[in-house]
Amino acid sequence: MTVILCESEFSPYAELDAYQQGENAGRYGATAVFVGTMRDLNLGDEVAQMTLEHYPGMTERRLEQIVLEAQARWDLLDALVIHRVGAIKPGEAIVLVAVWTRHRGEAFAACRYIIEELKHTAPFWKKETIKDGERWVESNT
Amino acid sequence: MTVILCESEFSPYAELDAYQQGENAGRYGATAVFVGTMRDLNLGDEVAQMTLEHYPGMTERRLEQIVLEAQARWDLLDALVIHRVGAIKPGEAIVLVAVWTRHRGEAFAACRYIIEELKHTAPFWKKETIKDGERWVESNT
Amino acid sequence: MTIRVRYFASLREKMGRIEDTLVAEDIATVGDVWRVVSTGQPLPEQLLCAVNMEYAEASAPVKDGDEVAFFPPVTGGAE
Amino acid sequence: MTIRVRYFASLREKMGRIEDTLVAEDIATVGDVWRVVSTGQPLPEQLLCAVNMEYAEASAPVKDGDEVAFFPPVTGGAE
Repeated sequence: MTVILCESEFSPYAELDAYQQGENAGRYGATAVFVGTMRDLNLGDEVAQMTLEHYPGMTERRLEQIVLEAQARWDLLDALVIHRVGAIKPGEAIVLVAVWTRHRGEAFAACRYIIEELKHTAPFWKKETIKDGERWVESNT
Repeated sequence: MTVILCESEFSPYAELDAYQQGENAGRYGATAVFVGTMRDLNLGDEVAQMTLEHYPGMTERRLEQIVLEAQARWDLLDALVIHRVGAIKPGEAIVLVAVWTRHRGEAFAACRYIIEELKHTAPFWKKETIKDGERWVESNT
Repeated sequence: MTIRVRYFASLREKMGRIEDTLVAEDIATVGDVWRVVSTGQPLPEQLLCAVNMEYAEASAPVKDGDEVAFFPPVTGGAE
Repeated sequence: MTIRVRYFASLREKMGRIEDTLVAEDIATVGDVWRVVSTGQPLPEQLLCAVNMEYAEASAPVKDGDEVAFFPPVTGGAE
């Protein structure tokens, strides 16, 4: 189980390719992956850049707790969470959640659980740069 | 929207890395990926190898229909399905399903839909090589 | 009329052949095709059928040049 | 007792500072901390609080050496 905060652009599939260890080969039958990517449009406005502020220390703690909660609910063989912080451009990955399980039902459920909990409880805040200046993203869909 | 049948081992994350085109960058906010991998254990028996038979022509048609059905139900920006056929060893990827959408709810739903429909309607049959010989996998969980 | 009949997986092994070419006039449905190739057996309930690579019921009509396939339940994808 | 108080995102900008160090004796709860740093304002309903990096209610007790944080609703993850 690995949680990483990342200050510069990362390639989610290269990270996944590098992460898959031999030790679990043959044991897992299902991998569910979610990648959240920055869009160039939000609330009808073109967004040129986004800055992701976070609460160092609490962020890592909350992400690790979420992964442990998922592990308690489903039979996870492994999980990887990577989240960007700092300045992000459209098209760049913001977050990667990947889980490895024996069966696909629990892979989908655990992956969904982690991204929803992350979104609603991990201390990240988005500030967008639009044509007219900057604005905090206050709502969380 | 791309459907590929693959006769030799493929690396799902390298395929994904290569597939992501520039044209949709900034448009999609969510990517949901499912990878099914061969396990070394099934029904309590160690499995040394598996052979995946299929119905050439009908397989491609069915997979394309499933992707179109998903596209009709959700706002898919893109989808990629890769499925192995032939001899497969434990630890190797059997199937990759990836969908790109604006929002994460539809990404999870469409990805799940495609893998479930694939599993229940695409003409693939698994034959396992175990210690005592070979057997067809007859049930489909 | 001429019908190409294909078998897959465990059914293929059970039939001992991968396909038949049926030349007959008294065939109207997928069920009729099965009766001929199986020398009179009823269609096993769990067997699946396709006509021209689309799933079909035993009652589906067949016509000259069609490809009919019979196969056991599918087991693709992942667990 | 001494309490470190931290602010994030739009609240940090509104407060005009990233943190305060509170030295006071008459503080029992997170709500008390807020009243001091905001010079008497009630805690806005949508504001979130954490004590030592764990979410906490306004009624949660604080003790010497604690780190208390206030911040707006979180917006991480992806759409």
